[in-house]
Amino acid sequence: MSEEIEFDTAGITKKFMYVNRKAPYGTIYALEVLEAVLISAAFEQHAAIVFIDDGVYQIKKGQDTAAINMKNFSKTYGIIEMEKEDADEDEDMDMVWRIIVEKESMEARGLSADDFVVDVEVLPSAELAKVMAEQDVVISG
Amino acid sequence: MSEEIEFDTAGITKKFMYVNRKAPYGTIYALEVLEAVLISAAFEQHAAIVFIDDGVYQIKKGQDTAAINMKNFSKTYGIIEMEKEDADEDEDMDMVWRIIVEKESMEARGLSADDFVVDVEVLPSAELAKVMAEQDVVISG
Amino acid sequence: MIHTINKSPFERNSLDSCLRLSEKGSPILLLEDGVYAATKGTSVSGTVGTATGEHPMFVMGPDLQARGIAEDQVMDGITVVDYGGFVDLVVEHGTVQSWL
Amino acid sequence: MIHTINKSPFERNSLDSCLRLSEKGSPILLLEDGVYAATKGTSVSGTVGTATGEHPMFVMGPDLQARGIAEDQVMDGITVVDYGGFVDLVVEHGTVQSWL
Amino acid sequence: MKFGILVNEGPFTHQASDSAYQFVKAAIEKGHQVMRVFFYYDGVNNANKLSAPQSDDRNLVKMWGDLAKEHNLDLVVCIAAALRRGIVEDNLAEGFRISGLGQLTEVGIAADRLVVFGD
Amino acid sequence: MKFGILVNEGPFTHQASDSAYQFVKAAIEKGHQVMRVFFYYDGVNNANKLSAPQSDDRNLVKMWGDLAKEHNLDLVVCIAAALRRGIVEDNLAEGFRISGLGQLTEVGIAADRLVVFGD
Repeated sequence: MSEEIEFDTAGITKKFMYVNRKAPYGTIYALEVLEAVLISAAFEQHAAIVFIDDGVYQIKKGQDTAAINMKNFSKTYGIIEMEKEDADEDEDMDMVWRIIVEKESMEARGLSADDFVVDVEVLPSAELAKVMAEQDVVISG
Repeated sequence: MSEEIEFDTAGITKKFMYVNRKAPYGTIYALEVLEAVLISAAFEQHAAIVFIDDGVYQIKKGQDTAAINMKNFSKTYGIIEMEKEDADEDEDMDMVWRIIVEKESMEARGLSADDFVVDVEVLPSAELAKVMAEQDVVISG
Repeated sequence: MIHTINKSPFERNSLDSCLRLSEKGSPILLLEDGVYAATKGTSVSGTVGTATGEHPMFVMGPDLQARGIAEDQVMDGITVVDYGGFVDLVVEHGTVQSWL
Repeated sequence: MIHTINKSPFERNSLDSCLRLSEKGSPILLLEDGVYAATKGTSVSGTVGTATGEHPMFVMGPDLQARGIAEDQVMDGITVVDYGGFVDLVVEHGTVQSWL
Repeated sequence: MKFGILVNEGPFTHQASDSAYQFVKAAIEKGHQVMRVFFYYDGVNNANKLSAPQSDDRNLVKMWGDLAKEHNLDLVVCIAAALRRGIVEDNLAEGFRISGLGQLTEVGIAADRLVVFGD
Repeated sequence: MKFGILVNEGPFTHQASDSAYQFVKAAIEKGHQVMRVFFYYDGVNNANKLSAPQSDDRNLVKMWGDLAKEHNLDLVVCIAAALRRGIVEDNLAEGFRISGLGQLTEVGIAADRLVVFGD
């Protein structure tokens, strides 16, 4: 293997947004974005995990993948919720996490905030656009 | 390598339809469907090569891929046209090839039959639906 | 001929193209991300409701379950099948057109 | 922030989502299959024409050429750039949001 | 009834390979014959024996190989698509063989139904 | 300016890798620094050294490796995504290295811009 390279990121805090626009299971993007979010927690950055379009289906309650023989990763979003709570509670940590659902996407699919496995902020597109515009890094899957 | 297996297909003639619904270059589907069509010629089957939705862009004139460093395969559709002519002219061969563009897809993209690198039949969706319903095998890329 | 749709109707044009290019009476099976089209109360329910009047419509149960869609959330006129039912449909209805 | 769209507006919902979720005045770059949105006289020309009034819009020239779209077929209000121009846009406009 | 199957996408990335696998299993259980499963486009990645998914995930490469062994299935990987994507004899999983694209047309002719799974 | 690049799709199947390559080349030509190219999802297939496209087609695996050599680029393949897809040291192309997903967050923090190419 080639030599490992690391950058000095000490003291830098940026706003990361993870944009989820794809349904789970049909493709792997939802799962692998989630893995990226979880790994990023160690870096203590700000993170907004956003569900837009079919991405809102990723956090729908009641998923049961036994019959398609795939891994049900919907419960793992609970870890994001815990990371968010840790960040909210720890005053020494400069780290804010948000879990956001776009209202228009949710409503077009006949869903409400009660349908999700995690607590979310539901924002109309105009407000979400403002949050998006403030980000330093946007990662899309 | 495992043992080669071949099926006896002598004397069987079927209607194959190749459905192209994707634009060229953004993804590889257009190119690999084309390769499948060309290989199939040796089997002397009926073939309808159909362009629907963004598939109509595959045969647009004037493609020049030099600046994106990819292979311009649009000229290869000319080989399909030659296969079609061979099939039409050879009375001993039970093989009919058709090249069909859906009218609605073409018009939605502001295109006309003059924009294509090959001669095509332009069929409205209702007529194309009838042709589709008569097929024995449909291969989509 | 039987048509299959494995794409979300919100993300792609597969459902619209299938409905435009399938003959009335030919069955349509929704699977994978295509099953979202079968749910009640969405922005495409009108389109799908009309389609159920013109086509026998089916949806893959295992894909619904995976995505957390209960059977009582499936629109009227759409029959839930499993993989064996998918095989039976293909046997019965002949050529398969997959709207990928 | 600059937005990029690499999907055909006829096949996917990326253009619509980008227009719904981008602030007025933020630039949009069309590339890969996204460049079809920039062509004159299509069923999405109305949407794109409105967008050119609200966003500085750009399209990748190499992707247009590959797909056989001449520059005179590009809608008014959309500027053709090359890869170097893409880099310059990213340098100038900050964070990139790719509508994949 | 005799089935041919076309798989257009790789394992994990799209559900196509999963759905094809479940369909093939169900068809066999119902007493049908699956003459050939043809792997084209990114589908050739289903034959990469180096694939090592996490232990709590399904291993589609192995599942296809096991199914082939149990039911004497013909799993064919398209050589042209495979070369592009770096699938060769060296990393070809057990139960698969590499052959030409003509084998797709052939099974389309020979089978009663060809069912396509893809993106 | 310092760039980070994320490539989400494999070579040939989607144009994402081509576009990323052209972007990186143009950025370097303009005097910018590309700190790291991170290959995630099917992007890990860009590092499969067994890939052998037709002679009249571009060879993206080799092109990335050559570019890395010429400009001392850091090409990182995500280990989790790579294991799933059968990309390991044995078939890893020259110029690439396998590392953890944290290297994506890291370049996001360290670079002035992260540009994502995918499907």
